[in-house]
Amino acid sequence: MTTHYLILSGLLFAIGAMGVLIRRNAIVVFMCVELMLNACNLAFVTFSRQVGNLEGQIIAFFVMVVAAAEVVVGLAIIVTIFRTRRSASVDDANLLKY
Amino acid sequence: MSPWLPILMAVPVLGAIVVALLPKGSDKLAKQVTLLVSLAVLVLTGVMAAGFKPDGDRFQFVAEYDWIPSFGVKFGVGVDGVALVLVALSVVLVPIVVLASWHDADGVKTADGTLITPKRSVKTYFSLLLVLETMMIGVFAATDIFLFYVFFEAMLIPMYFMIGSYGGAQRSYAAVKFLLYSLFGGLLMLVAVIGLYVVAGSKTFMFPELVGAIQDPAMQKWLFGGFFIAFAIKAPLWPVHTWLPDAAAQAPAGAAVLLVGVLDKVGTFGMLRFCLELFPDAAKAFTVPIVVLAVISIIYGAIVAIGQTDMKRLIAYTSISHFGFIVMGVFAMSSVAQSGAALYMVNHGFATGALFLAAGFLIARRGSPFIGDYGGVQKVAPVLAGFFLVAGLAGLSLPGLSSFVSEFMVMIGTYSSQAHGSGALTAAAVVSAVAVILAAVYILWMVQRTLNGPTAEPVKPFKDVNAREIWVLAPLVALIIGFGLFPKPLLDVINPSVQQTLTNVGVPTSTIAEKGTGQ
Amino acid sequence: MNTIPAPTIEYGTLAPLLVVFGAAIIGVLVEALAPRYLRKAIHMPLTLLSLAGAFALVLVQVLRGQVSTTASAMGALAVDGPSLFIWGVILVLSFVCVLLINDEGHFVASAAAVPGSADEEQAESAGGGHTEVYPLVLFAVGGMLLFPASHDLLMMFVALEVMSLPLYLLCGLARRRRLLSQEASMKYFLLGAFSSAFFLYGIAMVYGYAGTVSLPGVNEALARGAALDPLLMIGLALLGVGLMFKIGAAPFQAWKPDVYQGAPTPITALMASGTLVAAVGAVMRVFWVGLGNLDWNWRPAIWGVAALTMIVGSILAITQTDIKRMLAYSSVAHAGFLLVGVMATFGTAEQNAGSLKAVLFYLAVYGITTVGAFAVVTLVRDPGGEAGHLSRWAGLGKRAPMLAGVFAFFLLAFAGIPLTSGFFGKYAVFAAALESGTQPGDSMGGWMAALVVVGVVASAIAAFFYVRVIVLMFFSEPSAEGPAIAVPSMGTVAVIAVSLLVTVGVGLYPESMLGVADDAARSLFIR
Amino acid sequence: MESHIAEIAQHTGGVIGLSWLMIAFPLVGAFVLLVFGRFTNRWGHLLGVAMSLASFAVAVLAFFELVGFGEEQRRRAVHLYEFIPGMVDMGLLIDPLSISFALLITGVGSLIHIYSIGYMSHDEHRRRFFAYLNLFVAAMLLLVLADNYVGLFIGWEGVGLASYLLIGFWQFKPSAAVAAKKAFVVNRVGDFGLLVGMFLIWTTFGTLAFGELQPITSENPTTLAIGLLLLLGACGKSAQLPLQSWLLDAMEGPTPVSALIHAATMVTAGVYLVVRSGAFFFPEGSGAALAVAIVGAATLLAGAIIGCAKDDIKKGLAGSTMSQIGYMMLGAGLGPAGYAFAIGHLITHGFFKADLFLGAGSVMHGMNDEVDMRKYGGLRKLMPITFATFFIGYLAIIGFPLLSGYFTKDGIIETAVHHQPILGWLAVLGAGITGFYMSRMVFMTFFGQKRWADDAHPHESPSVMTIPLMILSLGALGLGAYLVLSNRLLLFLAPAVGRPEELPAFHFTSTPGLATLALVAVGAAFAWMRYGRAEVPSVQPRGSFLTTFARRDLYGDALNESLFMRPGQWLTRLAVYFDNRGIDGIVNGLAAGIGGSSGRLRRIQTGFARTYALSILIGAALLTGALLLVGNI
Repeated sequence: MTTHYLILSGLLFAIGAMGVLIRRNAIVVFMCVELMLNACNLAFVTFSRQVGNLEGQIIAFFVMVVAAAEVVVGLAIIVTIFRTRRSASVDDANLLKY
Repeated sequence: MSPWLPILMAVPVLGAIVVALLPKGSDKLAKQVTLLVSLAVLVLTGVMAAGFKPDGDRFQFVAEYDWIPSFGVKFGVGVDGVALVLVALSVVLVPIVVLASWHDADGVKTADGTLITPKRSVKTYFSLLLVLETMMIGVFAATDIFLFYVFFEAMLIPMYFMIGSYGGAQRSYAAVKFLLYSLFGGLLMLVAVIGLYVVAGSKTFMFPELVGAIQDPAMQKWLFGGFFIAFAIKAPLWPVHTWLPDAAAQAPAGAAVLLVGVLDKVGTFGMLRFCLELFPDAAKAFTVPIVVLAVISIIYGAIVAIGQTDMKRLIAYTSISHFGFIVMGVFAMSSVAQSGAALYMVNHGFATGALFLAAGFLIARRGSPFIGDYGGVQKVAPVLAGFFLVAGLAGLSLPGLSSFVSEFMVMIGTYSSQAHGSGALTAAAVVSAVAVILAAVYILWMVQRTLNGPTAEPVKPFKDVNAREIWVLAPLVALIIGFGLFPKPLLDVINPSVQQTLTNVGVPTSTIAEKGTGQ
Repeated sequence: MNTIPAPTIEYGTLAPLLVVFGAAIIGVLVEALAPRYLRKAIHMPLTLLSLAGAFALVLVQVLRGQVSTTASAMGALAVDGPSLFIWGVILVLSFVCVLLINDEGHFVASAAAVPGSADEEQAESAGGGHTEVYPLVLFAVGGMLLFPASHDLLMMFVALEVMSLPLYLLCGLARRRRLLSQEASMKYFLLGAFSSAFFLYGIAMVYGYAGTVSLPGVNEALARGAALDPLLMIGLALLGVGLMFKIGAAPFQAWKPDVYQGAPTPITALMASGTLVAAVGAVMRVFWVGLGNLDWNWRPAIWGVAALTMIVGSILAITQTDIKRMLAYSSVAHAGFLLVGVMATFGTAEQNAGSLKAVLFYLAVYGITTVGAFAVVTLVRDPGGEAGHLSRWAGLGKRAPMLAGVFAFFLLAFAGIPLTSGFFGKYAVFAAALESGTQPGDSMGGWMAALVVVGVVASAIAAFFYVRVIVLMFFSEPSAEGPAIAVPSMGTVAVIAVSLLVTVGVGLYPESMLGVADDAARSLFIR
Repeated sequence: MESHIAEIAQHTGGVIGLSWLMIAFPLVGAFVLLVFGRFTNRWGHLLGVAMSLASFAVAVLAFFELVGFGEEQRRRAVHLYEFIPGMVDMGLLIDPLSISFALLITGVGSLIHIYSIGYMSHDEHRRRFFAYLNLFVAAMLLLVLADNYVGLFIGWEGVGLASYLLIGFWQFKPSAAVAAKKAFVVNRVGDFGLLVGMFLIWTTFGTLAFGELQPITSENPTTLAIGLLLLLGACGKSAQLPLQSWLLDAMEGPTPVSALIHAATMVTAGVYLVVRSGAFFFPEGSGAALAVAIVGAATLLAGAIIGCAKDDIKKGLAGSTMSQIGYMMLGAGLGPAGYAFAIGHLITHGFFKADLFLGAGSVMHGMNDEVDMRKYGGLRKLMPITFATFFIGYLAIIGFPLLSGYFTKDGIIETAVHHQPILGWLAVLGAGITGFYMSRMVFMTFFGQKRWADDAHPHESPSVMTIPLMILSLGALGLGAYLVLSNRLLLFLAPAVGRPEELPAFHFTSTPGLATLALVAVGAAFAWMRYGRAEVPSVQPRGSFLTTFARRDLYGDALNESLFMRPGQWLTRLAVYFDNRGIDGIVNGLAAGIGGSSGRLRRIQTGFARTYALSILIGAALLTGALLLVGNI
């Protein structure tokens, strides 16, 4: 029953999105984004099963690679900003506004 | 294909480039070059106009070049009678304005030596002026509606800089207001221009080919609205007039002349040519509301003018009143009124030009635009006072001066118009005639407080006009009196194209005189 | 035993891409191997040459008339006329942006060093700046090329990331105002990642509906599928979120002002021009190619987005006090105008080509004007960096009349005043929109007209803030100690000159550019 | 064939063909004097006089040429040029009516020009004065000679302008500037009527040329409306009720101006208009004609009453002018029977009133420009010529038998009593009042004790001033008899204005005539008692309510002020306020509103990345919702 997987995927995606909105720590926020990506992966794999071709599964691999690249870039940025501000809270970075 | 109009348009812009490229410190040369170029354009226009055949084709000196084939846009120029006289008005005013503005960018000092405006870039001012001249010629000469639109909007920019950089204390407010008001109207017109192109489906913007292209009455009304609002703002018609007093009051006198004398005419010119001919059914349907607005403008502008304390604002409000007459004449659907309106456009340019410039000379001496700061100028500067008075009298349409003929034709044409029954238009003409009284009040009230009475202390050191100022005002006064007594040359040129317009609108025009039915 | 068929790669067609990516990889190697003092000397010509070369390769394809009519690289990429046009535009834009980047002083010496620390001083004194900027830019440009040319959604996602990731980093590399720069970087990154997750989830949904991620495949599935699956609708919406985020349409515009303000100005220029061009290209491809059979469903939604974007961008820009932030909002408004063009779809290919031409033309002229405007911004400086605050621009017209004049001209072009390129851009999309609205039986007719009117009102409001800057520059008295006007490098001069020439030239005679756009659009997107 | 108006014949040759020179001469004079300015200071006044005389010469020659034509040929049109193509051809109409006016204008005008040489000799702007006088003559001639309403109107406004310039000639006096403006503005109210009248004429008849309009015999609502509108115009120019208020203030101008413009010529333009339009819009017995007569009767009384209370000699004469023009209007409202008398009175009045005004000017000239009659007294011995000429004028105006005024005024009164008895008897009453106030003026000025200040040295004026006075008084003496007896003027004018069905015969002993004489005698006697025999206080006494009423010009100004000026000022203020705060307020408010919403909206951009993420999420939700919604429709 692929529906269950889809629901799980949706839940994961929603949890990730809520995490982005709620959490302050940049690392955690970033992890939540990764969670959303993984929710996508789950959906791809499920759909792949449902529609009966392998594309979805292949996409999942691509996504993983992209996610890894994103981690590299993301962590670099977060680390730099942490070094300057001594804080990893996304809310602290709000000089740019209005 | 006639090269005249492209040449006329090219000369000033080339002149502008030359002026802009002159080396630093050659201010005087810049002025001389500008004057020379503008005079050359005047002469060229004169030669061209001499070849105009009033009974010939509607559009003459036609030139058409492909410009943007992808959009179906042509560089199409040509003039009919109305356009020709307006082009002539523009090229006559430019050299006069050049002379009048001779020292405007140098830093203006009053008679007692206080600096009113600081020194600014002379070259920029005069090259803007020449660029503006090209655009003024272009906007009247364009037979391609897209080209018309391009000039219609692009004209705003040099004027914007002339007001904003060279104007009075509130100049940036006035300049921005002017620009945004006009731009807003222009953009609505852009939508209508596109709509016209799309709905007509003829893949061209050439005006003659678009006449009668839109048949659907509802669509006509929408498109008419787009054009009309733009022109009403430009003209300006009550209630979208409030930019004009600010802009005219803050602009240097020369720029104010071009603004009120020429740029605003584009609005009424556009109504006459585009609103009427492209959307005749809508124009007829909206005649009464528009004439009502025009009458409100006439009376309201006059009343508000009476209450002004600033000379230039006062003149601006009188223009609002006069534009009301022009709009009324355009929409009265009678050839007398329409000829009168077209003639009014020219005459108003001369009359208001003279008034603005004379006021400008006064202001340059005193450093204040406020009427209350003057008094008794007649005593110390009688010639200047005389010019001011004559210009004022032209402003109140004194018979014998040019504006009278046009105002008379507009009113009598409106009164006798057979369109819409005659009731509404007749009433409009009668109400508008009240303006002859109000005009006397606002002009003479200003004259009384500035020229007459005991000479005010700050006015005493005034010098009378110098040669340059005479050369500015005398030609205008000569034109005002000349066309006041002998308007035929203008009317002969205007009448055929007005007939054509009315034919396209579908108003029967047996003769210029719809002879009365008798009683 | 199944054999995997060897993929066919049309190297000739893909050559521009390959050149850019190849140069980027060489750039990385240079970073790794070349001594510090040599790096810039190698990077600069390498980058410029590769971009110029790629552009030449695009030209060759076009001039030889070899524009491919089928998808390349096993259906992953569509190097069709519009793609080539967009590529050409992006390559030119990035070339001039690189000239700006090349100017001294925009980039931090060591991004990792804490501002004001000994590390930073040391890095400063070592000189050279961050030379990895060049390969990063090349990667980003590669992504930009890939993005609008993607023929399937997976490719598009990958392209999106390839384009975005280097930009996230580049945003954080400003030499002055490091905190702002880093903040911009982080915000861009987090929000970009967030939105690309949406995009990806959208892809998943569409895949679930259509069983394929190939754009024509999706379209065919739409034609077949009778019932409108909620799955599809959600997928569509989420795809839209990702794309709208990239072009900065409301309500997904929030990142734009912050990022544009914080990023080093040459990078802002690149984002405002190249990224926007690429993203709009991708939007067109997704909506026209992938969802062409569903236009009755997405057009109302995009109508709302477009209207909101134009209004929000214009209104919010009015009260901005920072020049870059103002230009960011202006960019939001322009994204809205572009969406008006995106909505102008028709029944017939010929008419669609007209709309496509309009959008392509708009992209080209807007992009180049934008780069020019930002180039001017880089020249007006305070001791602490660029003089961002508008009050510092007061009286610039007296201090530096040429510069202020040029900038004023760019602003007028943004405002769409006739006789500038911007006017024709705006005209083109509005005309396309109105035309699409008058198709027989098109119930969007009145709506399209209304959208154009909204656009016109927004233009009028937008004109206000462009004009406000002109007022400041020309009609205000200069403050006592105004900003210094940096002596521009040859590169910057070239950038400004090229932008000005194009803006003026196209403003006077748009036909040449329109002709190119027309040729490009005529072949339409490969379906 | 009721009206007997002759057809107009085209005319090209002869002096009449050159009659445009009449207008051109003074116009050139004005042009030269104004344009060449200071260079003409030394001889400018001579040029002015010469131009006026040249014009007079042309008028005389044209007159004789016209008389040479048979009666039915005496309307000659001279086409000049096409003015408004298809609508108005500018041309001159030389007929008995217009040539009479032309002779009066150029004749009296020339005398006044000559007089002014002396009167203005000390004024540094004498040259400009002559320029304006010439301008006036040119405009006035255009007014009366034009063959269409538009030409008439141009002249009409031209004289208004000249009047404006001349009233305000001493513009450095605020009172003069105000008076000039007032005159112009009040006249414009009349012009409004004339303009709308022209609209109606054009719309109804399709022409504005006198020659193309057809005489009517019976009135219809349209012609009544036209008539009333033209009457409004006439009231403005001729200072008739209710537009009379400007004339008294107009005395701020130099005295020759008052004589020429505000007595002899310009103010009679209204009469000319009515008579000229008479056949078309004021047929005998019509409502329009009755309105004219009523206005005339009312004004003749009002003017006379005002004249009684004025101590300013010029204002007294101005009141008298109003009153006398009232008589002319009354005559003009009586149809062809009255026209000849109206015009006759107009001509004789031109002479004797000019005589009186110039006499007053001569007095003022000798009295340091003092105008208050209470500061005069006993001047007859010091200024014998002035006194003599003034006295002749006085006798003429009160209708002393056999002098000019006697014939012409009596003609009007008798015709009026015959046609409109009530109005006629009012005119008789007016004559009595005239007898009083004119006698009062003469007694206060020339009789009694001297009351002038010590620094005044009354002396006779130079001959350049007195000779015109003498010539004018000759006209005041005999012109009336010449014109009226044996209906000379009536028959002369007939081709232009038509003739009554029966020719009037002049009776020296008719009832109204005798009544008039009696009343005049009573008035004069009363004046003798109050001002001749009794001591005249040199300070104005308080006077009764009636005196105040008359001194305040019958509260005309107060009425205008409270009815028009103050509400007008309020309206203006209101409109300015509305424009600045209302319309511009909306515009600026809109701008401020957009700016304000921008200021508030930008607060949404909090700078927190998580808020931005929220906005993305909300956007995603909205987009999804929208698509699902659309998908389900």
